[in-house]
Amino acid sequence: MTELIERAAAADTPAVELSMQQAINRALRVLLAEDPDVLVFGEDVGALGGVFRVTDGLQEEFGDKRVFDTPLAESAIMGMAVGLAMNGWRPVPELQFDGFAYPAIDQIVNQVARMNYRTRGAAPMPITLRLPSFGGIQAPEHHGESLEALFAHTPGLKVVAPSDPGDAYSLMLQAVRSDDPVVYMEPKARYWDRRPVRLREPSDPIGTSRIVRPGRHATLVAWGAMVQRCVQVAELAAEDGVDLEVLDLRWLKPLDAEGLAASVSRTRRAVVVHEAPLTAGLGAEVAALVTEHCFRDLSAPVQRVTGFDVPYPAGPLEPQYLPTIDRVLLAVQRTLEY
Amino acid sequence: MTELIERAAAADTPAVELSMQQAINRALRVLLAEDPDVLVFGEDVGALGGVFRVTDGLQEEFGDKRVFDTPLAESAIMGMAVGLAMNGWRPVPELQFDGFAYPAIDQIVNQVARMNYRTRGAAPMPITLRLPSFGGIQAPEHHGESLEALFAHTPGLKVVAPSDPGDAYSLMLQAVRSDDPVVYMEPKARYWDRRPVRLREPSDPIGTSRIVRPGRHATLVAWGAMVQRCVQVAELAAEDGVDLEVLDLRWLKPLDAEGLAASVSRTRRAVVVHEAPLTAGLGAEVAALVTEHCFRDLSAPVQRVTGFDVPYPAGPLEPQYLPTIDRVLLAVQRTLEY
Amino acid sequence: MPPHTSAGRESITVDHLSPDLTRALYRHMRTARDLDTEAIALQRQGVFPAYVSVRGQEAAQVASASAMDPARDFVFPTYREMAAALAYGVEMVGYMATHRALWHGGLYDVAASRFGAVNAVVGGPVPHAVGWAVGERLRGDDGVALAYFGDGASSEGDVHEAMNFAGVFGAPVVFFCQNNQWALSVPNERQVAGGSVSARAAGYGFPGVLVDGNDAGAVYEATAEAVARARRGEGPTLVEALTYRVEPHSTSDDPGRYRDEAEVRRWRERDPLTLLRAALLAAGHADEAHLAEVDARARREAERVRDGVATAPEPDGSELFTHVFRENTKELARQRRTWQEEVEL
Amino acid sequence: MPPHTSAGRESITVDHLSPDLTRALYRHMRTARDLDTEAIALQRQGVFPAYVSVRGQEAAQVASASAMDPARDFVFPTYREMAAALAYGVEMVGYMATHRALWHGGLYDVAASRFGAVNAVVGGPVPHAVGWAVGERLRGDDGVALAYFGDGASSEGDVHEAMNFAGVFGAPVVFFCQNNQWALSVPNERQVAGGSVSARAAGYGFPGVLVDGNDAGAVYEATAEAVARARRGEGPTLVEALTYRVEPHSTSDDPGRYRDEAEVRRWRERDPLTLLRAALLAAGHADEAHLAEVDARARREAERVRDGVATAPEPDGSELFTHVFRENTKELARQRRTWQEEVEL
Ligand SMILES: Cc1ncc(C[n+]2csc(CCOP(=O)(O)OP(=O)(O)O)c2C)c(N)n1
Ligand SMILES: Cc1ncc(C[n+]2csc(CCOP(=O)(O)OP(=O)(O)O)c2C)c(N)n1
Ligand SMILES: [Mg+2]
Ligand SMILES: [Mg+2]
Repeated sequence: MTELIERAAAADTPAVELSMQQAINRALRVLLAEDPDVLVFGEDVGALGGVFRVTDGLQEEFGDKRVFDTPLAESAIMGMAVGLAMNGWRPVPELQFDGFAYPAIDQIVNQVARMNYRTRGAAPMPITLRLPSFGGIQAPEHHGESLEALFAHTPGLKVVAPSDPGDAYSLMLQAVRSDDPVVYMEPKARYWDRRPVRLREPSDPIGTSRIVRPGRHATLVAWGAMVQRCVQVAELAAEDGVDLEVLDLRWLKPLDAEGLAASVSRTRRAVVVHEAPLTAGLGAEVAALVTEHCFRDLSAPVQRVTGFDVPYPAGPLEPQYLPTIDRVLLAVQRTLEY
Repeated sequence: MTELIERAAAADTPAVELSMQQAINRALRVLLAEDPDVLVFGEDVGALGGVFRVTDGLQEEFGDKRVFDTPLAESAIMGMAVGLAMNGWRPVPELQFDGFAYPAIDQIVNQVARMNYRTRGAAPMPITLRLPSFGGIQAPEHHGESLEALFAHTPGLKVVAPSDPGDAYSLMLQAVRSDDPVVYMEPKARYWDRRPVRLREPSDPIGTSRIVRPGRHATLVAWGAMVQRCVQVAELAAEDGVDLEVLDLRWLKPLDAEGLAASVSRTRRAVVVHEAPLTAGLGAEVAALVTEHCFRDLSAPVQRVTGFDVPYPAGPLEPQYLPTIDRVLLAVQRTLEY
Repeated sequence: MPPHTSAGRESITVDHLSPDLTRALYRHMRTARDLDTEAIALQRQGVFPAYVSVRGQEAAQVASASAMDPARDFVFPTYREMAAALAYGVEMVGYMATHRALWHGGLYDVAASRFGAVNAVVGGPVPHAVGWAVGERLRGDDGVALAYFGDGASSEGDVHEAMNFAGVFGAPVVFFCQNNQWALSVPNERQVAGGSVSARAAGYGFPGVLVDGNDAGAVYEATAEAVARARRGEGPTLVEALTYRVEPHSTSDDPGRYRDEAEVRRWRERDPLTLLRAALLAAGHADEAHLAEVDARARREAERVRDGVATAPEPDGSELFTHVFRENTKELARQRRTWQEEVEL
Repeated sequence: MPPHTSAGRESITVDHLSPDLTRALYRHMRTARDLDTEAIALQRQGVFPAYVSVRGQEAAQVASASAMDPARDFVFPTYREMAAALAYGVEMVGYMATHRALWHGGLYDVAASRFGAVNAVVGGPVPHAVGWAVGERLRGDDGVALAYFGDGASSEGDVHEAMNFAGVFGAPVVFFCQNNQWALSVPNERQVAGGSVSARAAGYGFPGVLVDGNDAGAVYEATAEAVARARRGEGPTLVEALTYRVEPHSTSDDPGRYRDEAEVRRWRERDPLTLLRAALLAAGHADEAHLAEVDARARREAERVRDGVATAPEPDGSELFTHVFRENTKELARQRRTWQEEVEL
């Protein structure tokens, strides 16, 4: 409650129509303006403004010392971020697509995530890795991957995935201002969807989930583009008198165990939905966590609706791979009838 | 039952005293001898015989065309394996330590794991990646990591981690003979422990777990070096009249859902133990899977006893990080008293 | 030295090549050009979600691929080797299927074509070529691998590791860099330290050759020499073909944001196809009548491929599960049933 | 050109350097040698689980680190830079703590020392140096970064990517390769295609210098020049110091399996410390009495560090949780409580 009041009191702008791509751009503008140590760099983020135009106009406004292109080498981009951080900067590198984070995994896991630990706090890594993520845009291979389980499993990283423009804005401010490394996963499929938003300063602490739709009969847990899908499911279910709660996890590390537990101990049923393959996906962690916290309250095992254990497929197969509304509805039915 | 009979009938050697390092060496010898397409390569696997001597003597016996050193570059080692496989070879590359698999993750995830898929079966990848894994030997940084969650989450890979010399032998034969890519995670902490073993041809299909100690009150699920620890726990608990079953998962992908379910639906309680950090570790998958299959049978939520969500620490802190006998016992107590 | 600007040589020669070969080069380049035009049209019509043009790079691709032997060699492409695929004899409806997003790697038979799957990881396939080549030598066979990559790709660690491996193992591999001067929005000056990809070869102890990528005859000669060297067991060569990406990076790109159209126009005028056509006529390898016939044939072939790919059936959803493993797992079989019950419906 | 075999020059000169500097070089090298000997003993006594010796590489390390300014520059080491750390002024008990496995990165203050944490990923820290150097230029400051790496590390993709970045950004960085001719069991011939690490620099458009790594004066001069160049804003330099790893790779290694002891013996005889001592005397920069005093002081310092590290307290288990994040999480606080209740007991 106090949380809600505080939120409302936060210094807000009036509502504007923005896509998530624009909202993140606005956040980066604020960050570059407020802190001269913030640097934005990566492949094609300068003159082009990024392949998704998220950094559009930033180089023009802040100059090519603050916003610059790098050569095409993901590992060096993240390695450079480490060195810049050690020299007092606050790097906001972009890796162009999820699937091209793999060449940089060594730097991310072995260096970024543990440099503060290795140096006992002498070399903090206030790095925000912007990573256009997840599928749903019928893109080429390696352009539709979901790496959250890997990042969440890596000690020293924080991981966030916004689901709408307004939240994307606040979470970006929070991520970049944080003195810990944050992987900020941008759901590509939501980049272009415009909606009226108020640009707010962050108010919830890092690691807080949010209920985007309250409900009584079961909790749908999701992040990124799947939140919207779950809202659609909830609207459809409502027509049949089934009242679903939709919880937007947002922070994938740290996970909001309390928020999850609070919701599920009320609804007694949970369905977790994600795009990544099933096995060892983050859905398993959510299911394990919920079960540990709500074992006696649960009326059914947590259902997982996820991508299949197959490489992310091309165009026409994409809708067959991603969790469909039908699959989520069937899972809801399974949990209700359990 | 038939399985047990078949096993017994398999062509066995008489029992010999062998360490796991020796048992794997024997398996590689058999494989190199039986199939001229098998190639063993990696950093220091030739004259040196690998830093753990697992490839000891192989270059001498099979020549430096079958067993050879590469320059120091993990990504190229795995990339080379892809090209060799496309040219009809059966590569058995080694990456020297778990933590140095990260530089090769792009080749492993984006190439090895999906080349058969990408080419619709025209370019199979019968690659076995040998990866000395897990902690427990007070080694330098990056020499004690547990990457199984990442590998198990990657579509197209199979993943196995033996727990004793005899099994290591059979599983290596099975992994290398398989036409799919297999990550073979060798528990370093168990390399040197000698015990009488019979070297057997593989008999259980890929993806089969095994009960290393039957019991009634709860199932301990583990792999690699943690299996031995769980057996110790079971022996201690037996003194207090608590009868624990120990299930060696072995195959971490595909997971033996049926074996897990069969055990836990009997014991009604499960504790999963691993070295990797807790969050999004493979323990979450085991917990989720067991809960999905045994929801009505479970008397308590699956307990997870794991490494903490911190970078793998140096020497004196190692025993404080790894699951201790006490921690596992406490988890057993929690589940029994739930 | 090839011209780093379009102000370079205005004409090329093919006098050193056989009439048959040069006519074949022309035919493939012409077909590739037409197919490229068709592909851009298909993208505009919404049949392809996106397309990466090879326009202006036909000489670099066709001439290099023509120097390889599809009966014993192996080619490792990136995502922009349509003209190379065509010249190498890849089944082109299957090749173009990747652009319709029917299957990421394309629908041609990689093993039969001896032409790797379309690979979207910049730099990623280069070590594969080295592995393949090392494997060839181990077996005592004389095939050669050729890896295509771009100027942008030269920045990736994998390309360095691959070259170093190739040098150490003396692998029969040709590293073929199409330097089209742009990696998406980043020009050579901000991509390639030192300014030359081919100069890197010296550091690995093997030859690096810079060639005019818009001169089909020169590209053929340089590649053929590199292939012959490799086949003789003398190890790798790095060939850098200097050319220019006259089209946007892909149909999703907006190059107006980052480069000068005047430069593009100048390079469009130095068209490799026009240059080759003139050289053919000058060498007396063909006359206008022959070329007109080739042009017509190319047109028909491009239309055949276009129609083929536009009407190719979409893969069945069950294909999601078919090629994940050679030896399927229970878990994946279970997921396939889920798909059947919940998605296929 | 430095000798690729130990059969090279029998003496070196320090006539071009100041007496103060050469005496300091000698003192650090002598101390490093003694500390190295102590460290091997500590490993044998079981105090260190393992140790990587710097013996024979003292000139390469001490002379290069001495060319850097600890007040404004920054050094990025690997796991084998004990002598460099010592010369650069790092607190050595904290440095040696990494070898007792008290804390992976060492227990010295990385920020205050301007000397990066011990880093076990071969090649991994090299791009950090470039990032640091780019950051220095962006701020308009004149510090220089130096990255140490080995001949084996030169094969890693990260080293290539870092050099290319450095060239493109004109970063003030010195790439310092200690080519000790072995990467664990693999010799240069099977590691470095082309046979020369420094030759790679030309491909990135900046100077590469090969220097006798056992000649302290030559190493100092080459590094100082590279540092000065970088400080003047003229960009990176790659310095390759040719030396030899006379000890096993680490105390866990068994070099009898892969190399000839005779070669090792020859290199042991070309000892950088002996060479420098003779050069100091020849130049008249010191006399025997002075050197005897330095030797005694070095001995005492090595013993002090040895005793310090041998008796340093083990970190408390709670430190597991202390530095994971700057802003701690509830989950980690909960895990810390679990640790307290279940492990600390
Ligand atoms: C590893 C990786 N990083 C980033 C990308 C995104 N990307 C696709 S093409 C491209 C530019 C490639 O430039 P170049 O190698 O010169 O090839 P060209 O497109 O000019 O043919 C980029 C950055 C990718 N596909 N793979
Ligand atoms: C990325 C990576 N791969 C493998 C290793 C294991 N390893 C440690 S040292 C070493 C050899 C390094 O050789 P070099 O770079 O020449 O340095 P030197 O040990 O000779 O100082 C290897 C293979 C590692 N530490 N990091
Ligand atoms: Mg290019
Ligand atoms: Mg070395």
